[in-house]
Amino acid sequence: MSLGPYASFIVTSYVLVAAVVLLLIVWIIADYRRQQTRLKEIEASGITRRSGRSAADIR
Amino acid sequence: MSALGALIRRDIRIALRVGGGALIGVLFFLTVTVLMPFAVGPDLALLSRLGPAILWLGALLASLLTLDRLFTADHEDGSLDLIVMSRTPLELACAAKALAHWIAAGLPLIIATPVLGLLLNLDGTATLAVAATLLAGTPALTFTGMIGAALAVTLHRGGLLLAVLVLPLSIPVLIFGVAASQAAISGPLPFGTPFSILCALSLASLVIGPFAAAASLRHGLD
Amino acid sequence: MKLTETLTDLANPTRFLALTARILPWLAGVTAILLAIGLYQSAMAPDDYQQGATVKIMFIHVPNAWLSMFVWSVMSVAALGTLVWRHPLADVAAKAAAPIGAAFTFLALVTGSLWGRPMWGTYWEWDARLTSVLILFLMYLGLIALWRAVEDPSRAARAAAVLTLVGAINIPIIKFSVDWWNTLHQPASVMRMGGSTLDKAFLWPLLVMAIAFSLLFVTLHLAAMRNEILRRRVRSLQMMQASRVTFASEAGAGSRDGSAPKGAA
Amino acid sequence: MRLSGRNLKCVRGGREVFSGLDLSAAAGEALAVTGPNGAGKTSLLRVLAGLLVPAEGTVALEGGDAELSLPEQAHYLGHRDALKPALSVAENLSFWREFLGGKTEDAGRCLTAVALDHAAHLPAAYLSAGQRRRLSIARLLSVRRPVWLLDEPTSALDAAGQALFVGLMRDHLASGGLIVAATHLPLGIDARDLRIGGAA
Repeated sequence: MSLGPYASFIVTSYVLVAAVVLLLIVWIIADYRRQQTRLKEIEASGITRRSGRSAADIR
Repeated sequence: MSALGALIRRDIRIALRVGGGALIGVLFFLTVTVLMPFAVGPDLALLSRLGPAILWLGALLASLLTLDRLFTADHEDGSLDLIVMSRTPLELACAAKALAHWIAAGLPLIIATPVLGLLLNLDGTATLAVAATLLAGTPALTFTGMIGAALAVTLHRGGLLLAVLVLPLSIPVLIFGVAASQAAISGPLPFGTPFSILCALSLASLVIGPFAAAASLRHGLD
Repeated sequence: MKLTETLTDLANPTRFLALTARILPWLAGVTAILLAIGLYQSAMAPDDYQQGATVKIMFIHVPNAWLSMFVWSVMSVAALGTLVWRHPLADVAAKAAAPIGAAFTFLALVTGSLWGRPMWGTYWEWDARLTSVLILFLMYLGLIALWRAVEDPSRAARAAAVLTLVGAINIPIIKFSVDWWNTLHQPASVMRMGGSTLDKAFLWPLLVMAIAFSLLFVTLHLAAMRNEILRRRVRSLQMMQASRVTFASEAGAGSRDGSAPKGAA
Repeated sequence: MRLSGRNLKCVRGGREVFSGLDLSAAAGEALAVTGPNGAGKTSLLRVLAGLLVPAEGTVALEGGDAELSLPEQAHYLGHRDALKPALSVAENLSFWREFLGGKTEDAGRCLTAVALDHAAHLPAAYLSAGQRRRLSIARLLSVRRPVWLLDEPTSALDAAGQALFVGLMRDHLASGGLIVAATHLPLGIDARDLRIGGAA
């Protein structure tokens, strides 16, 4: 597979797309972890949901 | 010193939190710049000639409009009373607030400049020149704009009045900012002359701004 | 009481969370496989006789451009859900979609300008299509700014929903005006992206990539919605925590007096 | 230490609020400024805090720190709470603690004293009016200042909060502090009455 004279443009665009998508994924996972730890902290301080179930429980 | 550090940290933190306006300034800058080609046409040669002027006008308006709440927010919730009463000289507190505002709202404008330069067909040197002049010139805009923001507290009015008061004061900065960028792109003047005048304007406003703002705040409280 | 209302509202999202937890791994897996197939096919695709190898940028540019519009329509449906049916998940969906949509729109812009560079000689040309995408990008950023400007999510949701719908109506008008503005200034088209007839050799990889990216969006969107629901749960629990502090202090105020820091330090 | 005001006259918006007002308070003493609405209670406190310039007369603090002016040795608790809703309770308090400077108390203990320690990490936006007032009171505790200028300090507080605040004021007076409070409710501590605008 030869990419011709404009190989750098093609590679750059693919790399950029990969980078931005990875960034999105990392951001979403980090956000998820942050919310989970916050919920656990609140629960540890004795506040529970009315249903009596764990706030961090998502199942 | 730690008092000023605390003030700067607090203001930056508020600007970056939910409800803070740090990034709205950049968005405004972006939008104004993108609007220009629709008015003058998509001719790239023309755009690259007008580029520095468009970017400077956009940055000027963006940094002015975000200044609106610099003191009003603190006045409304009573923080300003305590700042005036404190052992920190009011002039230094004003300077700290302006510095925090510049870091949160002025620096992002400079970071966005290369992207906008691309849209306006500016080449590398031209973009660099505009970014350098903005880096030297936006502190002057913030520190002179601060005077207007302090007057807005006194007069219980903000928004457009602030713009009308401050825009004439920022004309010198605009002249030398655009002149320096043009000099770097096409000449015939050397870049250094207008650029050093721009730096001098910034330094002067660093001194005048806090004193004028503090004076108008002291008299404006009731 | 307002608090109980908030908590009953969570009942429905709770079922959503359970469902999400079950299907997210599968969705992620299918997305990864489809992306791998799509990438392989685009690598193997032949060069275009006019554009040469740069045609490969099309395989990622077009899916992103498609998503930039698709995400806005998803948000418009969600906005209707917020305004008309007041569905509790609707504003969660709208809020979670905005940053993802902005990211895809950004990618459409960047890949478009990288694709255009060999043709135009500059990274940016005020080409009608790219300009419309740029305006769409600005609208996404404005929407995100709106969400960030208001602390109470249910209040922000109404405003954002109205803005989204106005945007949806305005996008065709903007598109039309930009086309008109562009032809007024540049009678001869600079380039025609993709061309009208697409070779089958390009069609298949493009289709697979488009489906893979759409699935990627669905996966990310569901995960982001889950985050948003948890964020709101944190918020309502924190408010509960704040109000409980007062009750606790009423019971213990008498004893707390003694524990105050003695003035003489 | 003695806070004194002599022949004070205050004019606001072209209207004379009060004139010929004398006041004095010694260390360990509380002064309750009372009077009908519009009599100038808030204006008097703002004159003492240096936020308003009196049209006539002088304000002086004898026996305090000679290097510092009266406002720099005073806490002002106004109608507005000087809190930022975007910051957490602890961030709000520690900002004022660092910014006001001087002798400081541990921020955590001050929050405990006003029964807000459980809310330390919550955004201030979630607090009720009474809780916001408690947080402002924590500011008075976090930095040592001899003079407290309080404007309707108990207005938003519930019974428990008022009892708590009375205890804190007693502690402050016992440690040689001085309080000037504008109020239309009984303060709950032994205070000398200063009635202004009483003729109306």
